[in-house]
Amino acid sequence: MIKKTLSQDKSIKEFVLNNLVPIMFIVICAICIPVSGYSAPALVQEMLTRIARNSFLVISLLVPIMAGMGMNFGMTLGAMAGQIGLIFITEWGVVGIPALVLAAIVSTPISILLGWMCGKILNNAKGREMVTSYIISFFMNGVYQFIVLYCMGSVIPIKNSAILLPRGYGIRNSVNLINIRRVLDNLIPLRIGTVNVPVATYLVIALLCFFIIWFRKTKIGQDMRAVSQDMEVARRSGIKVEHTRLLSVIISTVLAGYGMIIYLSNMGSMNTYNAHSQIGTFSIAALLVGGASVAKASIGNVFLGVILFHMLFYVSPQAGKNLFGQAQLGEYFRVFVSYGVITIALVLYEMKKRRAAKLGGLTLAKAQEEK
Amino acid sequence: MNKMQRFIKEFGWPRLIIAAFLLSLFVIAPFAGVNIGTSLTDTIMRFSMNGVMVLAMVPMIHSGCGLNFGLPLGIIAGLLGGTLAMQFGFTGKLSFLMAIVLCTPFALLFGWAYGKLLNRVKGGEMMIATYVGFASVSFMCMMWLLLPYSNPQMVWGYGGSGLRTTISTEGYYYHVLSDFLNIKIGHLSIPTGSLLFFALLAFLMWAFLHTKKGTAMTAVGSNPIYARASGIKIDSIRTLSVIMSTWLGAVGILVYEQAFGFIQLYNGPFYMALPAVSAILIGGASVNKASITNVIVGTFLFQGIVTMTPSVMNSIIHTDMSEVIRIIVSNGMILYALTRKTEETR
Amino acid sequence: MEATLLEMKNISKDFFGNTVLKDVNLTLKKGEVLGLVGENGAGKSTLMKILFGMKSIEETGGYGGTIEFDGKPVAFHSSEEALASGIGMVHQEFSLLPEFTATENIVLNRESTRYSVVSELFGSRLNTLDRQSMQKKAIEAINKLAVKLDSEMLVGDMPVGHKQFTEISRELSRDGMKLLILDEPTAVLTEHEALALLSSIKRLAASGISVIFITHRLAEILEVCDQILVMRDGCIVKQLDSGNASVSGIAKAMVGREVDTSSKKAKEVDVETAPVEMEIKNLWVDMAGETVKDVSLQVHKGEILGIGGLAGQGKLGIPNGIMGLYPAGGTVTFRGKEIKLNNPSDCLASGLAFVSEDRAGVGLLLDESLEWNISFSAMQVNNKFLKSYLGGLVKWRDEDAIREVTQRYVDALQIKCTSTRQKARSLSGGNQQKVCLAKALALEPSLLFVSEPTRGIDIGAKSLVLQALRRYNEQQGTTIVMISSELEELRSVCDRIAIITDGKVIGIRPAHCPSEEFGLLMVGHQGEGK
Amino acid sequence: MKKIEFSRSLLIRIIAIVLVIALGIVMYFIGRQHSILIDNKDIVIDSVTYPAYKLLEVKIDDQKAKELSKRDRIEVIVTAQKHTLTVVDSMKGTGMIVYDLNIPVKEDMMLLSLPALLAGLPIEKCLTHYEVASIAPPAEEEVIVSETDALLGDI
Repeated sequence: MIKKTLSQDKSIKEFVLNNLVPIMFIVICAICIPVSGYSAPALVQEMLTRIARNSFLVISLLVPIMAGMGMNFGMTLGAMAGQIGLIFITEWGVVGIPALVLAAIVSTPISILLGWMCGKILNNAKGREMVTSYIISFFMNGVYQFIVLYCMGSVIPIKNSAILLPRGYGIRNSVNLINIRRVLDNLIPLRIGTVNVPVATYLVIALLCFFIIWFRKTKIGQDMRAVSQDMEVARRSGIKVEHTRLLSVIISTVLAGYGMIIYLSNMGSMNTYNAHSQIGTFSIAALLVGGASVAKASIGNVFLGVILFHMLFYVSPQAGKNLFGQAQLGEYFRVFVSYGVITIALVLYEMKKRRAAKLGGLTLAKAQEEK
Repeated sequence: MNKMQRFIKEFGWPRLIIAAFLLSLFVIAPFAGVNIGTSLTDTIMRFSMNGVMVLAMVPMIHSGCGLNFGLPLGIIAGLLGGTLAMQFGFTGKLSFLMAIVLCTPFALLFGWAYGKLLNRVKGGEMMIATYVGFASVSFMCMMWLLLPYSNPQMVWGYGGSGLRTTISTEGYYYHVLSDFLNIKIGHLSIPTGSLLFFALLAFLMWAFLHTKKGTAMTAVGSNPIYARASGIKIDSIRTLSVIMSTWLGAVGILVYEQAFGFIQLYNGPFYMALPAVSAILIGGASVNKASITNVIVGTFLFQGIVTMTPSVMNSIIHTDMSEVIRIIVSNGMILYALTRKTEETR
Repeated sequence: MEATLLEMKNISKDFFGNTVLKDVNLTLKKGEVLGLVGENGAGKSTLMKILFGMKSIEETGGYGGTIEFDGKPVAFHSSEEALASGIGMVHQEFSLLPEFTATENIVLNRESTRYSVVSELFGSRLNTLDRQSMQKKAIEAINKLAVKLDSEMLVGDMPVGHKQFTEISRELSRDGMKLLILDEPTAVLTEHEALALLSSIKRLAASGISVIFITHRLAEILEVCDQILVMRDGCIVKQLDSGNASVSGIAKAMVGREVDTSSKKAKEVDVETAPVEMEIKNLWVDMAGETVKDVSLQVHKGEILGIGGLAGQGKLGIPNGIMGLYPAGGTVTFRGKEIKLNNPSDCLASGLAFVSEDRAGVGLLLDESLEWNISFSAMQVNNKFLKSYLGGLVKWRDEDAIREVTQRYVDALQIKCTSTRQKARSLSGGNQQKVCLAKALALEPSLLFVSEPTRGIDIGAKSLVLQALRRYNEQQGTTIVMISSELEELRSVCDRIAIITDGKVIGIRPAHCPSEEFGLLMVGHQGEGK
Repeated sequence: MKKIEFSRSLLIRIIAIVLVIALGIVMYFIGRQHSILIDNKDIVIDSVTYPAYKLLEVKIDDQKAKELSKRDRIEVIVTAQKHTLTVVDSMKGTGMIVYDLNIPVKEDMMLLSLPALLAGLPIEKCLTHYEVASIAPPAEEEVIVSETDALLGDI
């Protein structure tokens, strides 16, 4: 009997340890929601919108994790490609669903190119993919600025004065995306009580989930899982390790590009020079909040993460205002939480790796004791 | 010829290109109507502002903790020291001294905790350092709003609580080092005090690396297993290096502020690590090797580019692309260092 | 009479002038089991690498001789080619993915797939896996081996034996497998599992698959093999039928050669009665591939104790564990004082020193100068080569003293270098080894562990290093514990030799005992002594 | 055999890429937005004056019908190129007149003159390119690229 409770204690402790981040978040949310004073329908509406807006981006992170490359901080590259696609459709004056499709088509080759580059570089930095992809995103940000701020309008033909800077080249700080604003969300209108449900967006996300599930079952999905466990063994069995890793980054980048288009079409306007740089951090934070680790992530993690993370994101400014009289405080708090979560998740991951390495000695010592 | 190739290989193409780029800027400058004297003054001024923060990279590189992307943590300690010195009403030169004194306990504490953390995540230091930096800056964003500062020069005019985003150091430690023994020759103005202060810290660092502990630190970075086999307690050496780096980061930001004239709080410190990291890499350091020379050369090259490109570019093509060039050069350099095959062994 | 499956004729191989195989001939019939035995470095694995078409052979200049397989002359340029023609090899280290099931591991990269339309566009890797057919394939292979193995179990959760079976099943699941090479498959197995494996091997042979079986467990060889080849120094020294072979005969053939020990002077003191310098009790060390399970040993003052044994048996783990480089437990007493394990600085401070077998990893600061390499440990441990200022507050590196001591060792050990400031990386292997030795000697230790001092260095450097060891032992009275895979080297230098098998001391003999006695110990036959 | 397979997959890939590009072009055509300015003003074409009508009711596709008095101009935004225009002369009560409008895909904004159209002129003459006279240049906008500002704000 005693033994049983002991093992139960242990399993509870293990459960808590393995799900530390989500549990922390549930606790914080549970405190913040009543303090913020939002009504239930308002919360539900906001959550439905935010899940629709962000899930696609977060799901795009899953493929490189499957291939053992950790969090793809380089998803920013895909976001840049998506933004370039949106700049072009705005320039061409295309609207509605066709505009979304066209933006996706335009973004695809750019994403593939950027993803290929990123993957090539990451293959040269095995073991520190994350910090490298993080720096790549900064580096490419410079290139993006160069293209969008100096080449567009001068080298690349852009004429629409609504998006062009008055000086004649370069795109404005903020591009109004009225032409595609919420077109996907409102494609199939559904209203339950006071809550609007963006059905079409959810259908697209469901499609992507099916794609991911199907992808796991393909040969290449299996290869990625093999590569993630042991590159050498995979190589010996004839799997093209580098190529597989490269593909995972490319797929992730392309999906991130589409995700960015969906995200921005929901937002209705685009912050040309800053929108992409925040997206990587927040998507990764959301995924980690959902209980994913650097080595393992599932679709369940995505949705749990998006719900918890955005719940906090939404309520914290109001909670800060009600609690301290400063909404600003809540804004800083959610930034802190995003970074804190990533830090904790990274630390836990590294510590777990080290703990596994220590196991061998323990079993040997035990063998001696038993003698 | 062979010698030449080897030199290039050792020096690295990116570094060579950057140096050539800067050199060409200096050559073009007079034709573009840019005053060399002012540019040089600017470069030297920025060098003296940033040198200490670049120096802060050295101990952690030496002990094998990699590039200190967590420099913002040190900067926070410095900001705490700087603001507290003003809050307590120290003025003039004394305020600078007191800022250093007051930031020290914070730097030691933060550095110690940060070092302990990094010891538990060996191999993944750089990514975690980045996020420790970010998390601490965003945490302090809340603290700046909440902490009970009351000096009217620092708090928001209305409401009377919460620190301003930028605080003038006028009347406190504004230019205490820069104006000390300042030499003026025509357009050229040399902030001797700042340079001397940097030289002092650089000398202390150089000297430390020649002591028993310093030797041990270098060995830990060069081959941790060798060091362990020689009886070195790797973890404590690493912690020491992190504390040193954090303290230098704290002092570095104070030096920066006294020359700049303002304290930047809130989001200010977020990305301050990146210029320092790329500066030391441009100077010839790698992920686990760095010297004082790397610091000096790197800071000079980096700050030279940052000051020269806007003025020269602007006068030639009437477009200020300096920001883009800075981003590409500095991050490109870090990327190059991270992907070099020779450093993949560890 | 069964048909001949494999014939290797006059196989020779040298690594840049260093001959490792000369004129090796080998014939194998269909359904026959060939046992291949020999000391480490006898050339077994090189021979198998040639047969299996490993890249490392071609990269080092190919081989001489001809191979005929299944009636056709072959020369494999890659292991894929060898696999395609029906040769499978199970390596000593597992090549398995822990988070995959047995099935997934067995059919790794040979998964059955179902056609999917997208594959027309993006290539066949987008076909979905056909799990049922994969499992069928895997179970078929497992059944060939006739062992109990859950095809849906994660490999990470399996006992070692099952991992080994998975590995073998993988080879068997290939189409047209004709020859299976097993490199020490039983080394990691329990007795029970090993028995199961042996009977599987017999069954495989009966079904017409030939097997080449490499092992150190001679009893197994006798049990299962039709033909036994003993290799030594790159030659086949003995070819036996299992009917007329005996364990002692094979063991003798393995270690065989007698060395001239006349050059070795007899010690003035009798080391066996000398006081005990170090006492090791129940030591375990967690060092991958060299696990020490339970070692108890006494080292006498002034002796040179050799520790030998085959690779992977744990001899290297002993010094690495004592010196705190790998997690260890048990008790070690040095001069009556217990030494803290897992604490290198305590060991060094007590007067121990260690020359590691891993020069690049542990022994050297490759990117620093010779001066640093040689002086560093002594500086840190004994506070040598330091100048004190401010009442000991500042301990400054004394570059002059460092240069001087480096120069002294450069001269004493004849280290070939351009200057004492040369980087250790640019030295040759032999000179690097001398630097490692100099580093340990600069500590002026009372007891010195030397691990594989002659590995990978040329003959000239070898004898210099060994001479130096003896000299320091005789002149300074330094007790030395030398670990080496080369028995003859141990016999030429040491006073006593302990043989480690399976992580334990199996026997200690004086160095002048005949070599077959050591050979028997190495293969796990304790014999009459002890 | 192998070679044939290779070219088969290559062919499929090329076809796929062509299809995607074609899809993009189709999307461009059907998603292209145009503004049509509908005029009810006196207009002179080829030195013939067509007087404005007193009150007209116009409707494009299924959009809401609008009334134009004399000298009125309305803007209608449409996507894609083919549209039907229905005009009713409210004063005369002549009933509906239906026109097919075909807007060139490149045009952002076109001007349609109803008097000319109702007078029976071919549609090409009535539907003309229109450029918005550039208004006073907007104040120079400073581009602020700040890595840190991105951290705040909503996502």
